[in-house]
Amino acid sequence: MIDWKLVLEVIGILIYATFMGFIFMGIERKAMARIQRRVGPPIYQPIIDTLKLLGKKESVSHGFIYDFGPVFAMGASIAALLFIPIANFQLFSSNADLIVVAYLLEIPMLGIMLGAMSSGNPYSALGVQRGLLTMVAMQLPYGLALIALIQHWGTFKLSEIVALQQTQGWSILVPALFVAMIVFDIVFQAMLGLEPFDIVSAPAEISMGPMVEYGGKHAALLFTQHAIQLFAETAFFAVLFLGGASNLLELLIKQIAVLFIAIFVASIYPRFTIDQAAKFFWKWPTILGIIAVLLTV
Amino acid sequence: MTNIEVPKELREEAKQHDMYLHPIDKDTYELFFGPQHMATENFSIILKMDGNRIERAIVNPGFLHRGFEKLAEQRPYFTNIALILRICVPESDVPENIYSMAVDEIVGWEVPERAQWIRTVVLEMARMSAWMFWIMGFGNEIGLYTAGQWAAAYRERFMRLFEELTGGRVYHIYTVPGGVRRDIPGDKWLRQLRDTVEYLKGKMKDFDEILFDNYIMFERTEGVGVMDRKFALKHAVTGPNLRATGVPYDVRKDDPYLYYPELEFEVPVLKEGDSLARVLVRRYEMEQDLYILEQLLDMGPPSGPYMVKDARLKALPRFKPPKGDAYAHVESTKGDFGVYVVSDGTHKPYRAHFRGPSQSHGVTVLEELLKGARLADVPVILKTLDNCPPDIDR
Amino acid sequence: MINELMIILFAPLIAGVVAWALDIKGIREAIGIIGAAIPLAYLVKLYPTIIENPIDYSITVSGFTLQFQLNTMSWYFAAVASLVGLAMAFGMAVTSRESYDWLFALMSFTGVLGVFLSQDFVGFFLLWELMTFASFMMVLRRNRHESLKYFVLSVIGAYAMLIAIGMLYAKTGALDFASIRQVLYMDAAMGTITTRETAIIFGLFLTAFGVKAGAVPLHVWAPGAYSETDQSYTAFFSGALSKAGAYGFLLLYILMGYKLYAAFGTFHNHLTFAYIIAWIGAITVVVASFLAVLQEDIRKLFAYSSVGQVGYILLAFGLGSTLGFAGGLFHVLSHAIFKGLFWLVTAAIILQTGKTQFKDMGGLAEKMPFTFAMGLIAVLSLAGIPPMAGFASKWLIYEAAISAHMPLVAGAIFLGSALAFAYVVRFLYAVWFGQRPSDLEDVKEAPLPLLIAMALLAIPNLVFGVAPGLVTQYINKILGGEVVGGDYYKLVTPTGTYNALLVTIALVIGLAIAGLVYIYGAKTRKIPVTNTYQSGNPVTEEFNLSIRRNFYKPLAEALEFWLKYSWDRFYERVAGMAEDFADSLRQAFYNGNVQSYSWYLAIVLLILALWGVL
Amino acid sequence: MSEMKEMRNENDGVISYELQEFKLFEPLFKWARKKSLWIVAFCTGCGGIEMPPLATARYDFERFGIMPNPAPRMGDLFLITGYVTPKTLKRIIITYEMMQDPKYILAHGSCPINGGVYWDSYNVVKQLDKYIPIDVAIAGCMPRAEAVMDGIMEIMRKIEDGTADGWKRYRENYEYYRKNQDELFGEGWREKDARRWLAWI
Amino acid sequence: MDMNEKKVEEKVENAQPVEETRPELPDTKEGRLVREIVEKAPYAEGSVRRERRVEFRVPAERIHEFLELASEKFEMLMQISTVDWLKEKEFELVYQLWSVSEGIHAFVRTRIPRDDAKLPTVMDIWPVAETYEREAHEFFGIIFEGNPRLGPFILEPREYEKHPLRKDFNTIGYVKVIYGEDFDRYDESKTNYVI
Repeated sequence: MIDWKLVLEVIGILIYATFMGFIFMGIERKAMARIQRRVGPPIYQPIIDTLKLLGKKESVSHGFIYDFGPVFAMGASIAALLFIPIANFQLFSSNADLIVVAYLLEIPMLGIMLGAMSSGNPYSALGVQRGLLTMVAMQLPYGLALIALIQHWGTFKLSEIVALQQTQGWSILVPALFVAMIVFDIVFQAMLGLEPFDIVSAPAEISMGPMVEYGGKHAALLFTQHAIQLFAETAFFAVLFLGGASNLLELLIKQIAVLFIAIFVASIYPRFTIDQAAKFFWKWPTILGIIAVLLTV
Repeated sequence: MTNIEVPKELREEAKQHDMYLHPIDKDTYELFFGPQHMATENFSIILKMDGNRIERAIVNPGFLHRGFEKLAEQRPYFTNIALILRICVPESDVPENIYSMAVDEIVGWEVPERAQWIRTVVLEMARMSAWMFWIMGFGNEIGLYTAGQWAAAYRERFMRLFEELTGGRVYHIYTVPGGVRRDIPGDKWLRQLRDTVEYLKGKMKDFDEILFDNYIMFERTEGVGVMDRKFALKHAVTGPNLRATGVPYDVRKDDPYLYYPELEFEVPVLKEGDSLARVLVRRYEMEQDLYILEQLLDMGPPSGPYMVKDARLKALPRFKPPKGDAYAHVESTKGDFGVYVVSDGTHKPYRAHFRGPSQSHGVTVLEELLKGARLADVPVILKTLDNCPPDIDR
Repeated sequence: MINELMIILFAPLIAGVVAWALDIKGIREAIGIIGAAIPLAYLVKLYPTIIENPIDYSITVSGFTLQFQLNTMSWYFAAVASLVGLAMAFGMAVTSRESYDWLFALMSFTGVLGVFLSQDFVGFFLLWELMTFASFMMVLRRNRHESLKYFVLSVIGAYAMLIAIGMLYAKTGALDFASIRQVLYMDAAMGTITTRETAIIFGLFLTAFGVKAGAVPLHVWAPGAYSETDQSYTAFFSGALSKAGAYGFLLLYILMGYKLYAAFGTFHNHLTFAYIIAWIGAITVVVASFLAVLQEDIRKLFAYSSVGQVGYILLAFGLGSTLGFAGGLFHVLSHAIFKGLFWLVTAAIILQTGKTQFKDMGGLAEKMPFTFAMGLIAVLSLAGIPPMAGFASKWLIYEAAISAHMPLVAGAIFLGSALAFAYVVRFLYAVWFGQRPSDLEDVKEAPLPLLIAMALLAIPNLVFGVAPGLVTQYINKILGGEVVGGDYYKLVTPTGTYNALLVTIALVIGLAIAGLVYIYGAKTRKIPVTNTYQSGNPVTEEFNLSIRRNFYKPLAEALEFWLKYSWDRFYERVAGMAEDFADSLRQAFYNGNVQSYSWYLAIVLLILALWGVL
Repeated sequence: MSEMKEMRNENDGVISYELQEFKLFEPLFKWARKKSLWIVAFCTGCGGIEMPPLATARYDFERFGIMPNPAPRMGDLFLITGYVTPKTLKRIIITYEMMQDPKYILAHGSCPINGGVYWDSYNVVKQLDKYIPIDVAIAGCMPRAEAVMDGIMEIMRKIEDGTADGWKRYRENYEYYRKNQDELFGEGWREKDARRWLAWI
Repeated sequence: MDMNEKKVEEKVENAQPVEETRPELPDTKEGRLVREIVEKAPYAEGSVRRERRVEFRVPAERIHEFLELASEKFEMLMQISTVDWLKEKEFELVYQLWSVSEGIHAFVRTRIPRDDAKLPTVMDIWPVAETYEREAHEFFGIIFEGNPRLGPFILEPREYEKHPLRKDFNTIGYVKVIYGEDFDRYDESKTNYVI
């Protein structure tokens, strides 16, 4: 009855994704450090950080939701990962399509927000406000980019999108989808919480925003969640625009390429304020998105 | 004008500390901004917020108060140098210099040419390293860490030069009344300084590309924290902040000291008065400072002693200047930095009163500019005013 | 023998009248609940029957024959309405203080059921008006101004409908749906009714149903009316009454679809008239959601949210594809259950705290844990978190919109759903979390009937979320075809799949893994809000540490330009102008001078005479 | 006033909680703690000026996993950068108590040790160790960046052999520290200090 | 802050008679400026110290009037320095003015008795004076009438009440009381402090 092969695949991919996600975080820090002409931390540093946070001997809480938030966020990230076709491992991806995955990738945000809000700290609340407004702002261009993609390939299923790309060439080779890719890439900065859209954490303004109250194991959970999310999002990008991958190595190369673009953009731009970000998202990315969408109707 | 009228009874009660005041005004909330915060140094602002807009800001300084002025009254004149330079950490040469200049004036010393030249070089180097520090602070606060990291690394070049010249990285204890403590290490040092200046000149282009021409930097600063000329004068705004409102006031030009009368340089002035203007004025000043350093190096150090010849300098702890008082000020990167020294003829100053530029920038001006600003503007305003909390606290 | 349909239809009304007449505390509540439960019970009982064939019933009243039919579609709508109605009755058992409320609430229940069951325009219109009247009376009790707004717009809608019905009757000579449909179908080919007349009829119906559904720009009554009534009743008002408008749009398709297609043709491969409906829906979604985000009153927030969610339904119907209908119909259900739940939660909050403004609330999660849990379910469902009913329906609408090649409309859904995220989180933050004002220290959990009502609506949210196939398979029956495939847990459309059970399992797996990590960590201890990061400063509870007002001020600033324009203000200006005009008319003409009246008469006669001559 | 009392109790009981003992993975966590010291971003004195060089190209402490972080809950290492005034010390204590065990304090410069140049100042705390436990102190004014690095290395070494036990000392001798704090600031200083602002906002 | 409430008692005998003999003013821009101002304000006593430094002595009760007049020429108030002349039992307040247009620094000196240190605020002329006055109030206990924010500013309430920059404030003694005695620094003979 139980499909043991699938179970093994799920466990394997989860471990791989978590590990690689941490490595991606390490790459991010290392690459930033190199751009800043520093040596930078070892590439496995995020793993150490997470272990240390988990190894804190005390822990504080503001009630059930505060504990539930990070757990929920990480759970949703794992769930989202299971529905993305990771290279030749399809996992559950035939059971849910792009819209479901896009939604599942947004839930962790809600989890973090829930927990952050329940602490009652004004800095967290400001972070929540900014996080949600960033989401509101980016959702329109994000949606348009996805719509353009779906319209072009005529299917919602990620596995089919990958298959079509492997026969007909990558999405970015299609002019309209290239435009969509640019839009998606701008939105991607916001999804990863990097400059110029790291408005949510903004250390100099609101001291990490939603993360400010988290410590110890809660923060460890959120770091793990971030790692999985990072892996899932880069994989999502690769699947949507870079033709997916036939094996993990190919996927890894594509993911790292995506990551590097994000890092390069992040290291040369300062941060927007939240209203500027909203106005920005509703201007150029939206116009580009509409162009992409109209080109693919 | 900040007009925070709190009913007297309420203040009395607050002083008694045993009242129960429930937040009556639920429209706003309180945000404690600093001191344990990345944007402020050890400095606190209490913000009364409405959404993301600031309705009222109350500055709470004093975290760095060490009673310098009291301590200076308890120490001999020359020992004080080692103390008062700690007022302004990023530019520790400025307090040394003004204090020495004031004492020079009280005693009536004519500082030797060479010492003046060295003092000018040191001040300009301090300015340049403070600019690098400012770029770092500003970059970090608007989220552009790369520029900040680069700038902090370039600052290290000056730190190394300072170390060679004075023996200290941050606190130099170098300029003393009557001259400087040591001579220049040698021509090699001058060559290194010239190399550094050349190097930084090339690097200014990098900063232009990444920071000063950055579209988002413009977005963040344009129209934020605007003050006009009249406001600036009434609030004793000095330095680049004043020049950004259209007043070409620079102590180096208007009240020249040391070697500055012999130097050619421009005073950049913009008239918008917003954060962007303040940023750009600073940008132009960096160029001017490099140019000044270049000129100084071209002139070369004048020959002669680096310290006045005076019998009183034999026994420094018992050094007694005549009765009198003097006010000396220099142009620091943050503005007009002054000191008022009163001597009653004993070996300790009777009073040394420092005037840091942030005393005006960091309290009334900040409170005014923050009214109606967004929370995200707070670090921008703080950093474009170049607020330095120890100036206020001392 | 009394037909089941009549029992379904009139049981609430009779119960309401009895409750009103008896007016004994305790008994009137019991009667009301029983009256509200009867329709649901009968509908459940009749379910096997109507699957096979519809039940018809007709009565003749003074020459008019009123026809009622319980077919698959009306059963669906009626069942949704009855479910919310029952929850409403439970809720009203504690929130309502007077028998007046019972009378009109149950009267409007009857009206709604009647609208869904009617098969001719006489009954439809009468019961529509009954529903409007009863709900108007509910609002009138609380707030005169808002009720007036509602009344004026309803009257406009009613007149529009009356004229449209009249025109249809004039053209087709029939009032029952079946014959109208037949005639219009024939007429589509012949074209005796001109395009202009069709357009007028269409426009009038659009106005009539748009008012009830609260489509932009006719939504202005909704925020006021939804918030200025008993909140338990609003669960029904927004959950079921607004569906009457949506039902009306569906009726347009059934009756006039082919004719409209013939008259207007297509626009970029879309039915033109449907395209209009879709865009009305899309605009409603975006505008109402933006406004909901910026509200400071809990009732206003959900009122605008209701408007926006009904916009989704219109949008789905406007797509014109069967998938769109499926999505819209599913959303009728899910909106009814999650928004009904929201309003009941609101009712509980308002009942227990007596506050409606967000700035007066906070930190209630500890005081009302069950209500909070219910509120959380509603939030998850509305925000479209899989696996909740709200997600399944939204997912269908997404699929439909994108595969119908209406990209900009689909973009509106994306924006709308992000906005929905934003406003529900605002609700969560302001009401449940943060600092608790000291006057809310002794708030208690909501009373039992209200909790039952909430549970009644919360369970379907979960059940239909995990097993959306239950609904879609029934919708397939309504639409007469395999529109949405799959089984109970899995939805399959031609282009996409959504396996709710698997998503649930994946989430559970994820939560389990995260939970294990959590449990491995150090034991937590609870700390108060004063022991949080305040930049190192000591604080006490006396400080206000929650953002109570203007939470989304940055958004308001980004939208500054658009927020200058308001339909509400526009109407008020129009009303003011009308008033001024009327005033000047009164002053000019009705000046009390008999001589001038005779002059008017003479002029009118002259004009009539000339008209006759020319 | 009930919540007032609650709060006071909470602050009093700031150390009366259970500590988690990780049996199996303790060595791993110990290693991780050593390799990942996050500094609470609190520039308490003039030593803060040496933080940027430490974080940037010249010294780059991120090589060792050290990173400034504004959130005290995530912090491990509290760098007391220089002299401490009573006004700052209040904030230091609040922030320190907010950090989660295990946590370490590195006192930077002469001033926290004995007052340094400010030994006769009325507003500088003379011996910080009386108020909060210090793990490693670096002498000098201003200590060079290398000295700070050395101090951090010392902390790492102490974490490894388990002698960086300031947080344990704080728990065990809480009465002593509390007494000293109250002597310096007066009883109930948290509320008093907080309420100073009530009239102004 | 409660000192605000104290009534101001103007003491007529404190008003110093206007000096008859004035030192000669040089014919430089500084001299011309001083002459111009002194002509308008005969109660003040002006002199030129050196290039770009001028000095005025003004009786305390007319200080506001004088500064209002001076603010036309001197746009900026750089600082209000207070010197505590313990022997004379007086506070000397030095208003440091700077004229941007002329490039001249002016000391405006006034003296007030230590035991009744009150002055009108100049916030209405230079809003920035608020800070300076708060500071002077905090460290010396001078009351500036009309400044609403006098009170603990930089210091904590305990030190604020002591006004630590007054000459009669014993720092070492205070430090010993507050922070304990074990920090003392004596030289070998235990007689002198080592600084």
